[in-house]
Amino acid sequence: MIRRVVPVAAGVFCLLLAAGFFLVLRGAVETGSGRDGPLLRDLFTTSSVDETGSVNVVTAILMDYRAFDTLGEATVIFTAVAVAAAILGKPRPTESQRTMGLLSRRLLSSVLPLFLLFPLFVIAHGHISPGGGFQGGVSLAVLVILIHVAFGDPFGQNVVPLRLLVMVEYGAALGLVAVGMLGIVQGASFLANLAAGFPSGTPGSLLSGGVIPVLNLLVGLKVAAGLSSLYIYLSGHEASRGDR
Amino acid sequence: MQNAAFVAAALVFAIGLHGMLTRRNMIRICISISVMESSLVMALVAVAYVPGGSAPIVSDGQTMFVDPLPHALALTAIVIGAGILAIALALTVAMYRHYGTTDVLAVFGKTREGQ
Amino acid sequence: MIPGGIEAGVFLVFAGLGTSLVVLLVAAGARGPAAAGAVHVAGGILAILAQDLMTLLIGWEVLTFSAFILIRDDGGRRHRGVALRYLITHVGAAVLYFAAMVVQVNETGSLAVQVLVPAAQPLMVLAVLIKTATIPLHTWLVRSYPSTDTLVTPLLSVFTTKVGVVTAARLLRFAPGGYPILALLGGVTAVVAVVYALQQHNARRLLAYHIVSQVGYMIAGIGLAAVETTPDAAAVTAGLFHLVTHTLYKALLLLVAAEAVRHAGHEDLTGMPGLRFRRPALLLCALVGALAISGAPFTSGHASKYLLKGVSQGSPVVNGLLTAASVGTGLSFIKFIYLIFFNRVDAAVGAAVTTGTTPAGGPPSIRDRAVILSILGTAAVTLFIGFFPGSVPGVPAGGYHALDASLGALAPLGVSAILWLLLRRRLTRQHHRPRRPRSTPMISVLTRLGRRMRVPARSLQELGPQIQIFMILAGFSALVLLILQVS
Amino acid sequence: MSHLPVLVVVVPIAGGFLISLVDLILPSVKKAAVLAVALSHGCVLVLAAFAALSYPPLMYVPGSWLPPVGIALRVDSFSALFLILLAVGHCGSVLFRLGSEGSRQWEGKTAALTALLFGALAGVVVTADLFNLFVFVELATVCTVGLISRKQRPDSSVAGFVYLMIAAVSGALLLFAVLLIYSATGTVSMSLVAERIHEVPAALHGVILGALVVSFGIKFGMVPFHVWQPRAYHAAGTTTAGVLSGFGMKVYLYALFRLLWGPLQAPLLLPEIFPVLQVLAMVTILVGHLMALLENNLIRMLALSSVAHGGYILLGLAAAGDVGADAAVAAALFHIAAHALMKSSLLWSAHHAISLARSSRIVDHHGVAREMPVVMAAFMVAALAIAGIPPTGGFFSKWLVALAQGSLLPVLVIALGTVISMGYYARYFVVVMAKRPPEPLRQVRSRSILSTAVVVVFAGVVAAAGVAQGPLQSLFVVMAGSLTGSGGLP
Repeated sequence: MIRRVVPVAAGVFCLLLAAGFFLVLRGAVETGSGRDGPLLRDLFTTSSVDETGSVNVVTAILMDYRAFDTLGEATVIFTAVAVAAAILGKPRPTESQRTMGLLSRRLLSSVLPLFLLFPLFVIAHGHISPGGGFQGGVSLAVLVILIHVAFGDPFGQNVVPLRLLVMVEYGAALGLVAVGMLGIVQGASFLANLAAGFPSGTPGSLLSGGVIPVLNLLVGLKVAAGLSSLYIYLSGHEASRGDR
Repeated sequence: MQNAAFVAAALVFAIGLHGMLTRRNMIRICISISVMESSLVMALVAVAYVPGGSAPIVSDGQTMFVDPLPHALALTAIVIGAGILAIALALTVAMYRHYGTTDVLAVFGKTREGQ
Repeated sequence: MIPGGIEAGVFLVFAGLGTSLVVLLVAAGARGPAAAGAVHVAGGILAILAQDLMTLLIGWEVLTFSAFILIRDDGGRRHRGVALRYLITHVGAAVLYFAAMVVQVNETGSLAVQVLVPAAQPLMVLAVLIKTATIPLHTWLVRSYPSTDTLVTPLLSVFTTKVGVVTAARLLRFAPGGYPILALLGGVTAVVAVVYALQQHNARRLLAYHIVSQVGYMIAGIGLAAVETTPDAAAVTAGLFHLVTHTLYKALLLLVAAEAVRHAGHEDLTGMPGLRFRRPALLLCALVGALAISGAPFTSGHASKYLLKGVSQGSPVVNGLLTAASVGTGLSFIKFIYLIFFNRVDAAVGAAVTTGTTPAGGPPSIRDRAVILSILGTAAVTLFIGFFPGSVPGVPAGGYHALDASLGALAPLGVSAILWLLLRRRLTRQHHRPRRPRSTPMISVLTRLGRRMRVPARSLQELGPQIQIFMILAGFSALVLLILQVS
Repeated sequence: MSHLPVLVVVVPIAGGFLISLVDLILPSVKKAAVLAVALSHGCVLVLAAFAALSYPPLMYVPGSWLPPVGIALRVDSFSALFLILLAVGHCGSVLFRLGSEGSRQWEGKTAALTALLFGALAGVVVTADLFNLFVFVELATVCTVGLISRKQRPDSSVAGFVYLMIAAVSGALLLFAVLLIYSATGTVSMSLVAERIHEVPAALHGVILGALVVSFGIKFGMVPFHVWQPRAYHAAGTTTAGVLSGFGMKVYLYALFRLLWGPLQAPLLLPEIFPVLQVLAMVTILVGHLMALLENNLIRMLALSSVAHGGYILLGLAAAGDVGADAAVAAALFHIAAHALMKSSLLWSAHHAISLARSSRIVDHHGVAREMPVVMAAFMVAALAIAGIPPTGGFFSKWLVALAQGSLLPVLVIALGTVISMGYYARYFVVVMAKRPPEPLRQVRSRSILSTAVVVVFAGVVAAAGVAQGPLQSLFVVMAGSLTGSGGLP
């Protein structure tokens, strides 16, 4: 009896909350649209190219206007990996050579270089086209995960050792902070871009936007390394008690 | 258009919350947490919507853009959600190793005895 | 800094008696209790010297915690419970004081020691009633004082309740609607505690009930200060003078009891070996103490009770209650003296109830000498105040030794003597298992409630995370609805 | 010097990265690295706090972008107190861990997570941007989960999972509130929101307020959202629990203060919320104390006492509902500072007792005080202070909170709370001061002077704070003024 009633009651409760969610949100948006005065989105879209050198306004916000948020979220990923490592212990690859079929492996090995190309493109063009460090980094992590899934954990660990991933992650994280400090060294403020005198280049070209491409690259590397090591921690078995 | 997106966000929120409240499998709870957070991301994106606006990548001839800030916030929120999801899954794996089950109530019962 | 008037007398008693009792502890070789006792004395002195409410509260707390250590020091399991209850009771009193202080400061903006504003009075009355062990809040006293070392009890008896009385004298004028409720409570306490005391066979528990009773006298006196027919100063002086005299003779009696217990090796009065004239000096001092507490003429107790009677002329109920209490007190102390000094105990029973320390024998030790010396000194001071009440600062001179006053004091004692002759057998019957006083109702209710709540409280925690999330969301919805309602 | 507001965040975060790196490549110098990070963070925090005290407020814009488009950081004398507390907490916890734990404990991620946690908490304190606040709160959540479940024990995983689920709800509510604020006002900068919030209809304002109160209520353990706390603290162990309860909880309370007075303008626009908060605070005090009284596990008891003390601070906040009620905010600040020191001192001295008795159950602590009198004396001083016995600092903070109340009922609740807390602390005293332990205690491991000194100094400072309460109170009033006086952010 109770087992039947509880989900239904919870469902009704959730739907009520959702209705409230909808009403409140619509009320908030109506309030906002009724408000006159300069809109923040116009501020961004009209001046971001001149101010940051990035054509992609979202990237401009992420990597320049609100780069401090990005540092925070990069730290969240870093911390998540550290916490997963602390909870799960040192991973050990499974003994069993579970791999995909031969055909898939052959196909993958010829397509993999292309797979590598795509994330790098996304990262490098983060400031001029849709995409950026996070998106590219996640794709890059998928690549590593794919290697593990297709060729088995031991092989994957050989190609991309965990230690390397971790080093890349730590290095990229420190690099982020270092780029931020560069702004201070240049006499502007933390994570300053053009204000610190970095060259803006021609907006729309690959080498433009001051430190934005650098930040994109660092964030991409960090996210890629972080997510793929997360996969390894989650998939690997714990070194059994006897080993300790 | 915007209202439809809000309704969708609200429904996804209800689904995630319902899963969080009623599921006993920890992996499903993790998924529910993730679904619930996606509903907020959907709402963020819907808030950014401007009728007739295009993606906020400045190029010639474009003057109407959707609001870029919520997009940036949504990206950040997604990454944070991913971090939290990763930890939740790691904890699930750890508990599965200890108890051999992913039933959250069973795990709770066992820790009560252990205390 | 040093207070004037009768409070100077209180200060002298606190400082003098407290110090000598600590010295006694040192002489007896009880180092740990002596240290805690010194802190205890310091707390009492701090309280009497306090010029603002905050310092007075600090004095209260110092007394509470040092007393906690003194009571707990024995370390037995039962004593731990007693000490714990003592502590909780007194912290309870202190927080009522705290609440009253908050109200007072909110209304007047000043921390000075003065009569509290009416809104703060009820809180402070409750605090003082706990502190002064007024019936039915007296159980902490009768449970804790008899359970300590015999030489620690006199020290404890000097301060805690008396500081409560001093606080009442300074801060309280509580007579809602013209009824002297505080005075009535004091009078009732004086009588009821005496009735309880008559049923006791444990030496120190009997004396503990008499502390409750005598403090009832003081509260009665101070409570009368709120009545319009009585001059404030006279009533407060009477109450505090009784404090001075009582503190001295109660310490004396407790020390006598300590000696008796040392001789008998146990505390059951009905099993005391009957010292008779083997210790004539002790007998004399005990008589001084017993006469003083009964209010016989030419003793200090008579002088203070005379003043109390004077101020209670206006309210016959209080006067009658105090007189009835005097009868009971006299009866009780005839029993006390009789059982310690003149009882012919059945040897077998005496041996059966003998436990604990070995009876005294051999040459007197430093401890014994020190105890004798303190007894003699306290008795001397009691006698001195009895003959020259006017020598205590702030006490009006004259009239104490007049014939009618003496006869008025002797009348209740005569009734006591008659009652003694009638009731002697019942009062001195041997009891092997005296009933222990029950716990304070408040605390037993709390503990019972706690045991009942433990299971649901824990199961709520262990029900699983989802219940908690549901509670959070339900709480959120409720909060939002509430805000929408009120706005 | 002008970069201090950002350095208080960047130094520990970079420090956390560095500690992880050092752990990987050069484990032998890890202790030195941890100590260096903690001390440098402490220095930066204290410098920032003093800079804010002398010429308030200190503004900083990372990337040189002013608030409509960028993120602003802001340190005023109100946040200065919290910066100092974080400095004390970071240095204190690292020194304590250095002294109390063997070298085995220095493997693993605890040190890095602690540094990152303090970075995140500092970020919550300095930020003047709502979304940035969300990011740092989530970072703090992730670090907290790591610290709770790092021990790889089953019950710590369970506690971590529970905390994570509840924190996910809390984070969702916070993000929801930020989303609503952004849609309604078109900005996430606190100062601009404060200017535009009056255009928002009262109902929407109420929802935002409710979401924020519940979100942070979960984090600092407001009843009935506190249920995760005892389990989490018990799993986290005393050292981490001291950090979380002593310093983490305070930062969430700070955020609530900041949001109510800053962007939400609650005292002006929605003063009806304060009586509601007052009731919640009273319930929190009573439930926290009563549950602590029923508890027979030392860490859980102290955790529930933290819940109750969150209630005292909330009571101060609720009393400050009138515009310009600086005295009430100052009282809450006094209690925040005092409780941070008292509770960390209690939990850290409990660490010694627990490692001696090999159990955190109270009944197993028979005779512990006779084995380590100094630590237990510190425990007792801190317990007297936390119960509110004069003349300690804990008493004066409660006294000021009580004075700020407009009615008698909260005062009586405060008073009753003191009795109950004295009850459970006295029960513990009685057990530890007992003569004979029923079973042999563990062979006493050499306790370093360092960890004892941390505990003793904290307890001593709280005890001495009662003597210096006059100047301290005026300092806190100045700090409170910078929160309420200007009506929030400039």
